[in-house]
Amino acid sequence: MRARVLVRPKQGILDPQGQAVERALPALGFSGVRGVHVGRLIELEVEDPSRLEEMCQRLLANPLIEDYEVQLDGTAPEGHASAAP
Amino acid sequence: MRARVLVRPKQGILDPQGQAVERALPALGFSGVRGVHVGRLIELEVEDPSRLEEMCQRLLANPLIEDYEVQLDGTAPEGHASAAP
Amino acid sequence: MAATAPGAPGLERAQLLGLTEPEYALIVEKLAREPNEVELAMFSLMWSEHCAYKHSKKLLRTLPTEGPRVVMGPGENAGAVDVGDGLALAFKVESHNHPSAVEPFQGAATGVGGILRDIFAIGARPIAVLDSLRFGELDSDRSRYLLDRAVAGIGHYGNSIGVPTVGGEVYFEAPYEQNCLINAMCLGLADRERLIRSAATGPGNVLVLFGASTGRDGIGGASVLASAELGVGDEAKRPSVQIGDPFEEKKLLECSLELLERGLLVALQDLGAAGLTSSAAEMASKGEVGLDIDVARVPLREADMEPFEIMVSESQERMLCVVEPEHVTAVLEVCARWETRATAIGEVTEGGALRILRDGGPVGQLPVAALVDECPLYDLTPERPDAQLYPAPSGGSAPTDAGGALLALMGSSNLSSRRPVFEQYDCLVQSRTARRPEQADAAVLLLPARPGQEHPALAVSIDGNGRRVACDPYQGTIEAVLECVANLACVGAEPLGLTNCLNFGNPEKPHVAWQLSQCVRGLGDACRALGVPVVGGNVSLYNETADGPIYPTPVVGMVGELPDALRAAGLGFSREGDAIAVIGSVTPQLAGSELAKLRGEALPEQLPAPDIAAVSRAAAVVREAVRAGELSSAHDVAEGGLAVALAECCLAGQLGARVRLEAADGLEAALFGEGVGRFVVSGPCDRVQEVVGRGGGKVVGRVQGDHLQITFGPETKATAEGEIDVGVGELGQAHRTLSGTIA
Amino acid sequence: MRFGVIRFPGSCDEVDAQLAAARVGEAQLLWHADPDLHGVDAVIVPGGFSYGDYLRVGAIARFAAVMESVVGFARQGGPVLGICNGFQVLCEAGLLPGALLPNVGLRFVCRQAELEVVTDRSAFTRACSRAERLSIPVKHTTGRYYAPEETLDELEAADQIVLRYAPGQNPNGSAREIAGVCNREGNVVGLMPHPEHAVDPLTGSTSGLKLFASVCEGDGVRAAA
Ligand SMILES: Nc1ncnc2c1ncn2[C@@H]1O[C@H](COP(=O)(O)OP(=O)(O)O)[C@@H](O)[C@H]1O
Ligand SMILES: [Mg+2]
Repeated sequence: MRARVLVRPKQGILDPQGQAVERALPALGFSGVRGVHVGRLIELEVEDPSRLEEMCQRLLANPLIEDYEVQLDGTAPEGHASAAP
Repeated sequence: MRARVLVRPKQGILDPQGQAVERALPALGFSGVRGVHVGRLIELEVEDPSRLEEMCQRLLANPLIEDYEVQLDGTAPEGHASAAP
Repeated sequence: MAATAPGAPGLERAQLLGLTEPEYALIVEKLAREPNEVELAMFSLMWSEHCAYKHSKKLLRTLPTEGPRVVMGPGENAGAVDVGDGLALAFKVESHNHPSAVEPFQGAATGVGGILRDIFAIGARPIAVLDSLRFGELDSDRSRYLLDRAVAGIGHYGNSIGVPTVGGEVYFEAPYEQNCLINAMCLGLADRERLIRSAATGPGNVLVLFGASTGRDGIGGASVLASAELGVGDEAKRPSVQIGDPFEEKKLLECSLELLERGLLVALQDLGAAGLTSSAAEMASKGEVGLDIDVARVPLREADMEPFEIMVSESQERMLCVVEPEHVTAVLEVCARWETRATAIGEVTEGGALRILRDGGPVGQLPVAALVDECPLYDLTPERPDAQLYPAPSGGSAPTDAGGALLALMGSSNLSSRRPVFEQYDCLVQSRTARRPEQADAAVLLLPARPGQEHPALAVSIDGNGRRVACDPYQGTIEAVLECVANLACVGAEPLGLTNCLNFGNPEKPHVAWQLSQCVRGLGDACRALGVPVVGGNVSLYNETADGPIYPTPVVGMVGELPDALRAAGLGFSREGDAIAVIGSVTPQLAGSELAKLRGEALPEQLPAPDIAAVSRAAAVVREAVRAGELSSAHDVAEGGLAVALAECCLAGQLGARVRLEAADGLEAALFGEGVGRFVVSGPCDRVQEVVGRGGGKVVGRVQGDHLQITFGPETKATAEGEIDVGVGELGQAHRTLSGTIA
Repeated sequence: MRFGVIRFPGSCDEVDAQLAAARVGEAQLLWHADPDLHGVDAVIVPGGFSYGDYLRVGAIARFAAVMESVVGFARQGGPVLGICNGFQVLCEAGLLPGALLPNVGLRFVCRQAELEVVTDRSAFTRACSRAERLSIPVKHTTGRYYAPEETLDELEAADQIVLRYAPGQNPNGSAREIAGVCNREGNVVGLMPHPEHAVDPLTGSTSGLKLFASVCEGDGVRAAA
C-alpha cells in the first residue's frame, strides 16, 4: 500500500527554513503568506501500514524536534499533526 | 487559508535519501517496504490560494528535478503528482 | 526556615531547579525575602555548576594566567594573546557534552555556534575551529550513530558559516559509551586595540538585543542539564533541545564585526548558557552597574512566554550590546542591513541592581553581585582511590608478531585514519590553511604578511588522551600539554598560550575530586615549567552515568607562532634516500599504551613522570631545525609508539623506510611503547646528523622503497622474528578502518 | 579587467574569490541588494550557503536584486563565473542548464580533486588546453550535476562541458563526471570545484589561477560568443 509521511518541525521548535522562505516571498511579489514551515515528505510502499507509526518514531522522524502525520493513499490528511507521544 | 505543498524528486532521478531510508529499515526490523522517496513538505497560510501554483513554479519547487502537489486544508490529496510543464 | 511567603515558589521548587537548601537560604538572606518565580529561575541558573564553577573555581585560580604575550586572560568570553603586527589571537575551547548526548546533530552544531559567538563577542573574526570528540567503542551502534551525527552537526554549522575546521581529535573508549564528549575550540583574529570587553558601563546607555528571536529553546537546558548527571530523567529533558541556525549566526557575526568596526558599541556579550540572565548579569557585574530589562520588548518566537522563560531561554544566535543613546539608530540600521533583528530592551542604571520589568512594571529585582559573585564555592574532598577505578579495556587477541601488531594498531579505532571525519569539514575557506589535516602534526594558518616576514603563521593543536589521564591524572595531564608542545614543534611553532576544557565526572565524589585536582595541578605545573599561560577554558562536570564516570578528560588546546609557513614541516617522508632520526631520549613503556589496550591489559595506577625540561629541549631542537629548513619531515611519537609513528610518516609521504633499532628494553617496548617526548625526523643525511648532534637522539635509518622495514641489532642480520616488514599499501589498507564504519 | 564578486547573506567564499581574482586583475565585492554592477567586466557568483541553502540550494539567492542585473549582463555576453553555490544559483536563475542534486554519499565532501579540461572555448578556460589536468579542491553537499539525457547529449555536442572529474575522482555521482558546464556562448560558466582555493602553493595547488587568467585574455566575452 502506498503511504506518505509528512514530517514537520514541532510547534515552537525553531524552523530556520520556514523563516527564510517567509522572508523571501514578499520580494518575489507574493504577499499575504504567513506561518510558513518547511519539513520532509517521505513516500513509501508498505505491506503492513500498521507499522508506519513505529517507523516514524524510530527512523522517519525525530520525535524530539519533529511532528509527523501519516497519509495512506486516497485518505484525507488528518489536518493536524499527530504529536509524537 | 492553510495549504501544503508536497515536493518530491521527479520519477527516474536517483534519490539517494530515499535509498538510504530503504536500506536502513530492514536493520530496524521493518521488512516489506519499497519505493521510498524523500522530498520536501512546505506548509503555509495563504490569503490567495490561486497563486500557489505560481509560487511552486517559481520558488517552492524546481520543475526540472521535482514534482509537486498542492493540498488545501481539508481537501484530499490529488494522489498523483501534477507533473510540471 | 520561615514558611513559603505567598506567591513565592519556595524551597521545593528551588531544589527541583538544582539548588541546595543552604543555597536557597543564602538567596533568601541576600534578598532579605524569598525570591519570586523570575528571581528563583535566574538564581538557579547563575548558581548552577555550569555558570558559577562552584566546584572548580578554587582550583582554576591556581593556574598561571600571566605572560608577556597575554592580551586577555580568563574572565572574558575568550582569552587572547599578542601575535605581533598589532594583531591579537583570541581562542577558547568549550564543551557541549550533555546536549549532544541528547541530540547529537543539534547538540554538536550549537556547540560550534556557541564557541564561535564567544570569539566574536570580543571582537575577533573567527578563523578556525577544531573539534575534540570522545565516544564509546566503535563496535557499539550507539557510538557510531553519535559519531556520525555529531560530525555531521559540526560540519553543518562550521561549513555553513565560512569558518574552516582545521583539526581535531577523536578517541573511542568504553567509559564514554553513555556520555560522549563534544568539545569545540575556536580561534579568532582581531586588531589588538579593537578587542572589546563585556563590561556594561555608562548609566543611561541602551541595552540592545540582536539576532534570533527568543523561544522556549533550552529552557532548563544546558545550565541545568550540564549540572546534573544524565539519567532516567533524560527523555523528559528532551523537549528543550536548541536548534542551530548557522545562517542567522553568519549574519550575526558579520553584523557584530561591522558594529565594532564602526565603533558603535560600548560593550558586547554573547548569549550562551542561561541566556539573557547570564549575559546581562555578567555585563552588569563586570561594569559594576545595574541594568533594567523589559521582557515585553524582547522579540518572541512564541507569543505566550512568561517573564522567567524569556530570561532563561537559551535560544541560539543572539547577542547583547551596550550602546550610547546617540548611536542607537546607527546600530539598528547596521543590523537591518544584515537582516538581523535588533531591539532596545533596556538600559544601564546606577547601583548594582538587575531589574526585570514587563511593560515597565517590575517583575523581579536582584543584586547583581549576589547573582554573579556570591554563589558559594565548594572545597573538593579529594581521595585517591586505593585501586585503579576503571576496568581493563575489553581488548583481547592482538597478534603477537610485530608486523601483525603494527597492522592491528594502524587499524585500531584510536589510530585509524580520521579522513572520513575531516573530509566532512571545510578546511579551506578563508584561504589561510597552509597545513591541512593529515599533512602535519599541527594545523598551520597564515597571518597577513608583515615587514620582514612574508609568510608569518599560527599553529594550533588540540589534545587530551583520557585513558592516559585515567592511568595517572597528574602525569597524564602533563603529557597532554607536552603533546601539544611537540605537535607545534613539528611545524616549527613556539607556544603562545593554552586553553582547556576539563571534562570530568561528579566532583562531589572523592575519587573524581581527586582526578580533578591532580589534573589541574599537572596542568599548572606543566604550564609554569614551559612558561605557557592559560588564557581561558571551560569546565564540564557530572559527565557520569550509572556505569560510572568517564575517563577524566582534560582537553588541551594550544596555539603557537612560526616565522615562515613555507618551512612548516609535514609529517610525511618526502624524499627517497633521506636519513631518518629519532630525536629525544625517552624510555618507552607498554603499560597504558594502545597495544596494551588492544590486548585488554589493565590500566596501570601511574605513569612514569615525563621530564618536562628534557621534552621541551628536544622540542626546541626540532622546532629550530624545522625553522632552519634542515628537515624534510617531522612527526612526534605518540599513541602506538615509534613503529606507528614511522608507519604514519610512510603513509603521509607514500614512501617506505628501512629502520634499524637497538632493542634495549625488549623489542615490543621499543616498537610500540609510549611516552611523550620523541620525534621522528627525516632529511638530508648531513643535516640530520647535525640535528642529532644538537638534540640527543640517533639516526635510525633511511627513506627507501615501498615497505616499512624495522630490524634490530647489527647491519648484517636479516629481518627475523619480532621484526617488521610491511608494505606501505598494506599499512594504508589497515589505516582505513573508519571509512568502513562511518562514511 | 575588473571583477565583481557578489556577496549574499550566507556567502562564505566571496573574499577568497575576491583575493584570487585580484591576483590577475582588480576585484571588488557587490552587495546582493544593490542592482548596480558598478561597471565591472566580469561577475563571480561565489560559493557558500546563500540564505543558508534553505528550501533548496540557490533557490532564494537567484531572486536577489543584483541577480536581475547579472542575468542582463550575461545575456549581453558578459563573463559570469558561478562557483559551487554560485553554480547552483546560476542554474536556478536559468543562465545554465541542469541542476545540482545532493551527493550520492549524502555527506559534505572537502577534498582535492583531479579534473580534466573539456572545452577551452569558455570565457574561463580559454587559457587552458583541452584534456589538460587541473588539481582543484571541491567542498559541497549538493554537487551532483543533473540534466535529462537528451540535454546532456546536447551539452556534449555543443561543447558546453567545461570540466570533468578525472577517472575515479567523481566525489558526488555527477552525471557523466561533469564538474562544470557553460552556456552555448561560453561566457557563463558554472563549476563545483573551487578555483579560488587553488591559487597559491602555500595553501594548496595553483591550477585555479588559469581560470581567472582566462577571462583576462583578449576581450574575453565577444571572442567566445
Ligand atoms: N578550565 C579553565 N581554565 C581556564 N579558564 C577557564 C576554565 N574554565 C573556565 N574558564 C574561564 O572562566 C570564564 C567563564 O567561562 P564560561 O562560563 O565558559 O564563559 P562563557 O559563559 O562566555 O562561555 C571564561 O573566561 C573562561 O575562560
Ligand atoms: Mg560567552
